[in-house]
Amino acid sequence: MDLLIQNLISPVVLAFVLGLVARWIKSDLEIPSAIYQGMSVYLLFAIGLKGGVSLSESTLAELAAPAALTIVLGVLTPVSAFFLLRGFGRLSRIDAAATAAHYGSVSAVTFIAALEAVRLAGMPSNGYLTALLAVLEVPGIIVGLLLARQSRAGGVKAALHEVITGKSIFLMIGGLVIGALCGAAKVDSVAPFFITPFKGVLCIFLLELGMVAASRMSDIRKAGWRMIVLGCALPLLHGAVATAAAVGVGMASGGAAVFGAMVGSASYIAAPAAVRIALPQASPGIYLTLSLGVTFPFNLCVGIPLFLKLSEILTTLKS
Amino acid sequence: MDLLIQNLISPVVLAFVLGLVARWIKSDLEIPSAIYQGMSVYLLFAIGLKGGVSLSESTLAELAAPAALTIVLGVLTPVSAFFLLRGFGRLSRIDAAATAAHYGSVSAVTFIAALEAVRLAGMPSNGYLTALLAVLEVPGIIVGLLLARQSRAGGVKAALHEVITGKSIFLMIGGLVIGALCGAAKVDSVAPFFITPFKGVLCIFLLELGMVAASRMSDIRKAGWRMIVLGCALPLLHGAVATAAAVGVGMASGGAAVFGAMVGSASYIAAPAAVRIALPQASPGIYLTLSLGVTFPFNLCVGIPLFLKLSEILTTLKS
Amino acid sequence: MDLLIQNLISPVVLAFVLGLVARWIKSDLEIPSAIYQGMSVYLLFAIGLKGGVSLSESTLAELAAPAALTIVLGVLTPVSAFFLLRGFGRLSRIDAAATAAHYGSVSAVTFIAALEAVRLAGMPSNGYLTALLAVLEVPGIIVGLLLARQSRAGGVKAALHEVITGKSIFLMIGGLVIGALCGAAKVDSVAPFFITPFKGVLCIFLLELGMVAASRMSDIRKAGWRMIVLGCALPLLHGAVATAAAVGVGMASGGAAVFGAMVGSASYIAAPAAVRIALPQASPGIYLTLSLGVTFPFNLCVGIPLFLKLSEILTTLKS
Amino acid sequence: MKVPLTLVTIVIEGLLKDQLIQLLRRHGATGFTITRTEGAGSRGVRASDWEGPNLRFECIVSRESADPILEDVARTFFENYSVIGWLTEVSVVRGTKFTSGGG
Amino acid sequence: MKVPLTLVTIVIEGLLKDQLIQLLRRHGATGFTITRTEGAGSRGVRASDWEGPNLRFECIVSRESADPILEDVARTFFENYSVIGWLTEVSVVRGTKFTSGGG
Amino acid sequence: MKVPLTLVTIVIEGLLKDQLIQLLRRHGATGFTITRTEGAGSRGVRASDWEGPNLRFECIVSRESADPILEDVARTFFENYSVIGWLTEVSVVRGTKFTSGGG
Ligand SMILES: Nc1ncnc2c1ncn2[C@@H]1O[C@H](COP(=O)(O)O)[C@@H](O)[C@H]1O
Ligand SMILES: Nc1ncnc2c1ncn2[C@@H]1O[C@H](COP(=O)(O)O)[C@@H](O)[C@H]1O
Ligand SMILES: Nc1ncnc2c1ncn2[C@@H]1O[C@H](COP(=O)(O)O)[C@@H](O)[C@H]1O
Ligand code: NA
Ligand code: NA
Ligand code: NA
Repeated sequence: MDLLIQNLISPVVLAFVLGLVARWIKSDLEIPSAIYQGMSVYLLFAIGLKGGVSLSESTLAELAAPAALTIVLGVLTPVSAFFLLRGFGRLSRIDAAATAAHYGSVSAVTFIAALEAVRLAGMPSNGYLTALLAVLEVPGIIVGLLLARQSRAGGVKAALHEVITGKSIFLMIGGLVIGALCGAAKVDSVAPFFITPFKGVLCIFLLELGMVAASRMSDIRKAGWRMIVLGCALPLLHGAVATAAAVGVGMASGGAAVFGAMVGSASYIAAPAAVRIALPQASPGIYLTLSLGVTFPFNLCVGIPLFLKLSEILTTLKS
Repeated sequence: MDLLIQNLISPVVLAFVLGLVARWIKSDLEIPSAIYQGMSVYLLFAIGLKGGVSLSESTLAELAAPAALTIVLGVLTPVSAFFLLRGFGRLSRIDAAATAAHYGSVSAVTFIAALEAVRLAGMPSNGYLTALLAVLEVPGIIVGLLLARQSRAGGVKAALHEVITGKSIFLMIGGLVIGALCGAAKVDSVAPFFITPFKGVLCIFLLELGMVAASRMSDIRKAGWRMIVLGCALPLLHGAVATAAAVGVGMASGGAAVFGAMVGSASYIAAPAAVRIALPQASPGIYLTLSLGVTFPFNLCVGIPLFLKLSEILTTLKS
Repeated sequence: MDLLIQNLISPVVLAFVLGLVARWIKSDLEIPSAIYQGMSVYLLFAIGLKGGVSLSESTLAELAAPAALTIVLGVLTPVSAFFLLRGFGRLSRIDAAATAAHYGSVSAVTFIAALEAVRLAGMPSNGYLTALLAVLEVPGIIVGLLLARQSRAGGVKAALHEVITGKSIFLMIGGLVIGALCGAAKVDSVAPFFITPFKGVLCIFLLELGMVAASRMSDIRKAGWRMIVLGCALPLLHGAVATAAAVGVGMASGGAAVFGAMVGSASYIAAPAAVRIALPQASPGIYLTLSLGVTFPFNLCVGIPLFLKLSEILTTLKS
Repeated sequence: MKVPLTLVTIVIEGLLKDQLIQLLRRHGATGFTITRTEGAGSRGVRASDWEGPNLRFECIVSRESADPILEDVARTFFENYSVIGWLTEVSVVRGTKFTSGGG
Repeated sequence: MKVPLTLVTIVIEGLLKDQLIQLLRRHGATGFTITRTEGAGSRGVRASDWEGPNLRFECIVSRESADPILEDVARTFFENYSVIGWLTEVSVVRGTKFTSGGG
Repeated sequence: MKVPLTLVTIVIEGLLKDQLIQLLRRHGATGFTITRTEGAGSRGVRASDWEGPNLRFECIVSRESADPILEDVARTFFENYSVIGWLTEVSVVRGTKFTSGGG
């Protein structure tokens, strides 16, 4: 409980709440779209850069098991999401597949919030996590689209192109490669721009995300209670399994928690773009509302502290 | 005199001058409007955040007298401004009231410039000043609008809504609450974005403000000499009274000077928006020219060093 | 060779390459134009500011010889470029003159990349270099336009106005004056915005520049091999002469290398704007492609390390 | 299949965004497109730059709704604010969207 | 010297930018002008803000090409995306630029 | 009360902003609205991105002034710059503002 409150009272989470409030009281606050796009470029590139540096400091032996686990979960989570959304959620095949693609992919902001929570809790983490983040972005989307089984002529191919050349993943992988090539010493010269102010930029980004999420939340009622239940259950299920598996393959307690939050999260940047191209018949009103309106705030407030606790317990049990 | 020059030769003031020069020599320099809006969001939120942290470190006892004084001056200054603008300034009731609302409210940039001057002069200040800044924004505008006695159906109510949900005050109060809740330790993680680079962002902001003020200054001649006299006399009057009162209630010498500059300043962000909604018949050519074209540069160059000197003298006399 | 690779593997150069790649694989990555303009304002002002501070720490005696050399080279380089572009390059008088104006002027980004390379190589530099950068911007453009001998009524005058009130030079000189007036102590308060994060902002700027250069490079084939040869030969010629002369007048080994890179570089910010106004008949397809598509990447990858080596050798010979 | 409709274009201070949206909705507009603009006119007075640039609204409506909208805009804003508006005859495919409110 | 032509205006989700450009090129458009816009309509569904705002395309074409373009846009995008388009009669000086593709 | 006027639309390189404003003023335009745009055309040459994006000018003028403005734009800019322009017939309420220059 204390951990939960400790997690909630942080500039980043409160900025998200401030964004929600802005919409609720109908403030005329607006972040110009050019600024929002600029911040996105900054955040994705910076995440990649940081991941690249830690990648350059990791050995292949260290990486093998976590990377394999990431790919396995990237393939399994959209499948489990799909069947739950079809069965319990009563969605059409198309909508279930589209939404499953989101749960198969990952939310970078959730990842960062988890990293920060782990840092504050003083738990040990793993440097290569950002590399896993980049790995996890792609397979979930592909599997999701395949589950739809039907898509526009060339749709899956177009979507694959969209995913890989799409700016989100392009920037993150670009940053990753640059960080890995340059290493810590050289990235140091750009750290005062990409590393130290990162969390502050994230605050403003979450302010905007809060405003967007508020509009999404007003659609929740339309989605029905089954959707809300799934929006909370899916991250719990995926996150708990992932945390346990991560402890199993020997990740540090903090690292396993971050891994859990990451696998439990749903994409709202890369996946929507790819899905909109490949499955235009699917309803954004469903998949965006679930991923941004339900799962993201749920993870931010409840999921992350739970995975921290879970990982702590499992790590103690294991040793 | 030395203090005056010391105050003028600073990156922030010179950036303002550079903006004036840009317009005078007809340079094609332009800050894109999205950047300007982004910087405003940043500055207002950062001011609030910093204020919130220092609020979290202040005791209620410490705050009571200064807060009461702020509200009293927030009600009195628009009244004195109104009668001087009506009498000496020969403005219509509507225009006098609209302009009075600006002098009742406050300019955040003047406030920050004063803080910086105090820091450079090595004078002791008070942490809770930013909280007072937020308090002082609102009452002056309301009193100003009431003085107009006539306004569109629902005008004052609409203006009140505009003031309170208006993005300027929303962001500052939002930052204040977040800062107060998180406290210094947690705000530290975002300090490299919101605190350390703050004055640099302010430079670019003042570059733009200089360009805007230059267009306003070209309207000064139309306003007539009576307006110019008032644009200098009002900040002197309000600022001197406020400085003296602040020393009286026991604020530190630097804090009292900042308080004086703040009360003496005229709003050009929150007030114009509210006035434009509630008193559309009032002429922006008058109130914007006075507040941004006369009073702002006057305070930046002359007012602030005077209040510093005054506060120094009064503090010595008192002790 | 090692120096060359050492130079290439840096966040700034790799960000440029990433921009090229983005266009080659047809990624939908885009930097909003408002962000690009905002970064330009930031970079030019920051360069000026830094230069101003070091100017305030230089003596006139120290400056005299380098400044005279700068002006001489600013007049000579467009002339040599003009005759080579006419003779070997077979350009029309107008196109040769327009392109010569670019080689007479200077690329601020090349300058900064050279500064960084010198810093990494641990070679001693000279503080006043940024002041020389500002000096070098103007004469080359004027000489280039005069070489065209024909231009629209009032064209040269309009171009002169454009160059001097143009935002690029206005911002850099504005920053220079502010930096010189304020000195190191006062600029310190804005250093966390203008100095420390500088190289990071440059990364994102080069990402965008890479995307622009990619479009230019696709025009290279049209330009023909003679153009490509000149796009590499001109910076080599100008840069080598300038490096030698700089060592001659007693600049530090690192400083002389930076000076060489600066004189060898071709403008793609200030010059194109002035040329487009004064010589609208000249083809941007030629001068932009050469300066941004050939000479800029050539200097970034090959020129700078060569000038470093050359300067090292010459300095050893001299002492 | 092509339907003749009217495009209402209104340039207005950013401050009045919400008020204008409400006005358009009252007249039954099914949607609108907003662009940030900069401009100069006979008055050129604006609250402050922080309120953002002028906005240019475009709204496709039926021929009959166009005049009342512009009249209403004129009545509500012309006296005190920087506002201008004009009508253009356009043709739209599948125009039912704009008259009956259907998707 | 003035030539009567048609202005095709299309408002579309930013995500579809490349697809629409290809469509216009296929119909022989010699150029187009794009503006960032914001809007509201009957659906208002968009992929995500990161894809950028809606885009407003303007394209001057010959009278005969206008209808097929709008028909093609309708066929390709109307069912699943937020798209609207309309035609305006305009006149252009030196209009050869837009019909023969010459500069 | 509605007055028939002409809307002149001109898309031009950002570099030429001041020159075009002067040209419009010379022809008696009482105001104009500017939008940042991006575009592609037959030439697509621009000074540099630092000069900002293309600009789209809209200017409401009397029927008689429209042709001379566009002719003048063509004469001044067409040969060497990326510029295009077109005219649309529009109607404006309280149109006196645009012809007599009154507020
Ligand atoms: N003749 C015109 N043509 C196009 N836009 C105009 C014209 N006059 C005014 N505007 C626009 O309307 C806004 C307000 O005009 P005004 O009320 O005359 O200051 C200006 O900022 C311009 O964006
Ligand atoms: N009646 C309208 N007039 C002008 N623009 C519209 C109209 N309806 C829709 N739009 C634009 O078209 C986009 C998509 O509309 P919709 O498909 O109805 O959601 C909106 O975001 C608006 O920018
Ligand atoms: N057919 C067209 N329709 C609309 N805008 C165009 C068209 N052709 C050119 N443009 C615009 O005019 C600018 C200059 O065109 P150009 O001179 O052909 O390169 C382009 O950047 C576009 O914004
Ligand atoms: Na996931
Ligand atoms: Na005040
Ligand atoms: Na040069």
